[in-house]
Amino acid sequence: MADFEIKTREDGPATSIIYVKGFLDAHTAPRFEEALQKSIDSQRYHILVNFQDLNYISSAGLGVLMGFIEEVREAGGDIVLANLTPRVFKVFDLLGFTNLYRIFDNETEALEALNSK
Amino acid sequence: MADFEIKTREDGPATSIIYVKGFLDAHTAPRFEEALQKSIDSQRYHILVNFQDLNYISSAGLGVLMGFIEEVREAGGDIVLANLTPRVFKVFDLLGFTNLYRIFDNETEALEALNSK
Amino acid sequence: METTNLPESEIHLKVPSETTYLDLIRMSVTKVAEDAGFSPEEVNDIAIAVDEACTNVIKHAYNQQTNQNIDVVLKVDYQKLTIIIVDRGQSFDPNAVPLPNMDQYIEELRVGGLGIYLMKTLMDEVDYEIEPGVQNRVKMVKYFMDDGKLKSVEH
Amino acid sequence: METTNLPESEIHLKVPSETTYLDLIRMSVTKVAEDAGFSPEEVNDIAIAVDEACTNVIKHAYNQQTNQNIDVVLKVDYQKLTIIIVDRGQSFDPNAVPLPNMDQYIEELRVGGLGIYLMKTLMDEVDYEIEPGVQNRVKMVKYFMDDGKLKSVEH
Ligand SMILES: Nc1ncnc2c1ncn2[C@@H]1O[C@H](COP(=O)(O)OP(=O)(O)O)[C@@H](O)[C@H]1O
Ligand SMILES: Nc1ncnc2c1ncn2[C@@H]1O[C@H](COP(=O)(O)OP(=O)(O)O)[C@@H](O)[C@H]1O
Repeated sequence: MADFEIKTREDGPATSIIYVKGFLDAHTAPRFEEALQKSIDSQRYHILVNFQDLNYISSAGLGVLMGFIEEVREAGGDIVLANLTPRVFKVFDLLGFTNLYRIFDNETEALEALNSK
Repeated sequence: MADFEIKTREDGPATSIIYVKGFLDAHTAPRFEEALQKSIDSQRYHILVNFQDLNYISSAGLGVLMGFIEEVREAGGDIVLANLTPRVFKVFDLLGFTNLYRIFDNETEALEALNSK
Repeated sequence: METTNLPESEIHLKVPSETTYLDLIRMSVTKVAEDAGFSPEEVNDIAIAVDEACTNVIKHAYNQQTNQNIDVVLKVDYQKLTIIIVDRGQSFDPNAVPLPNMDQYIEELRVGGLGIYLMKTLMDEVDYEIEPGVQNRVKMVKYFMDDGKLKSVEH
Repeated sequence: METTNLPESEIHLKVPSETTYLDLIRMSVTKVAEDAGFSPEEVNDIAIAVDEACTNVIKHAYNQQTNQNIDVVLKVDYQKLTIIIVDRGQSFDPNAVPLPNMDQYIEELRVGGLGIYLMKTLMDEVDYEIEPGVQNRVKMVKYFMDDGKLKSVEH
């Protein structure tokens, strides 16, 4: 699958920014899961997921987020989302996940919210 | 088929520039044929085909050119080609059609050659 | 090789039961839905629904066995796109699967269980036809004009 | 609905015999060839060859009748991509069709007759198997390593 890329950038000692590009489905979700797991394993519980280049998300991608949110919040962190494309936002909105995840227009706002929490 | 567009621009009394965009195959070839026919019907025998935005060509597209070249040349005109993408050029090259059609890097050179003929 | 003829505008795609083929399936569905005239947003909705249905086949009907296969049939007529997905794996009772209550879902931070909900939310009709030991079939329909009246008559 | 199982990495696509489906066929072939690891140039070569074969089926085997269908089978193994295109239209004798002499072709400004030539030039193997009244089948192969020695042994 050439159509998926994931990159993580560490931002300070407690924060990770995860960039997800392409198509996030049941095939690529394990790689998203891995990236989140890695952040948590290194005690980075402040996680910003930048969906700027994400064209597509299915419930498999949402399942990955749901699988970590409780643990992350219990550890005092959060998973926040930034730069959602309209079609990705629609899926979050449709399911009411906009009440569950804080969604920001850009990285700066998302980081501010994440670190002031 | 959203993936095909054709536009003709008249340049002086005897010349047409035909812009072909997308995928030129047996399905879209009739529209290319129509554009060439229209040019010839209006006595414009100096035809520049600009393939700048052409992603793909099959033998159906080549067949359209071959169907007009004799008539056009007999009428004192020519069909010349400009701005071929590498994958479109490859098909012309493979068949030796680079000896049959004059191919130019840009419209200016092509028009010059076409009108000085 | 199958020898039956297709009625006009019917497309069959058969792929192995592996998630790596989800994008080929989405691409084919996307192309057919685009050509049929659906808006980009509707096309994405349809792609998600088909993806969810095929993901369920791989995960649940075939229990991740990759040597099976999935049939996807796409039919376009004057009023709708019909998509039929067939597997020959384990059957299930779709009526025994409750749709999630999303408020509760979010409150309890549940995981999974959103596929069928998305399919039903994104498509106009979703019908399962289970023949245990033979095949499982889910038929999904999207109308060109999302006309509530027409839909309520049909149900 | 067909009930046979596919061996791993085999994909079937069945579309109506209309040129409007050529781009769906090319898209599917492109995706499979890309995933199999062919270079962008090779992928385009393969797409052209498949397009030419399917165009011939529509034009010649079905004589432009659009209510028939074309089967495209794509198989990937460790050394090659195999593409099989099947129709149930009019048969022909591929050995009776001479390949064009391109120098002469260009000199005489001929029209048409380039499809099979392109298929044979762009693919490593092209084999027709005609069963009159039953089906016509063209099998095309592209190897991952375009190894002249391997090819000359095989022919
Ligand atoms: N095609 C299928 N074959 C067998 N069981 C299925 C199928 N689709 C759904 N199910 C059952 O219905 C449940 C709900 O499916 P779904 O809403 O897609 O969520 P999830 O797949 O995340 O569990 C599944 O957990 C499974 O038990
Ligand atoms: N699938 C086919 N079924 C029947 N006849 C075919 C088929 N493919 C090719 N032919 C015959 O072979 C000839 C050469 O084919 P081709 O090289 O593709 O050029 P063209 O299609 O432009 O004539 C055709 O004109 C036709 O008579």
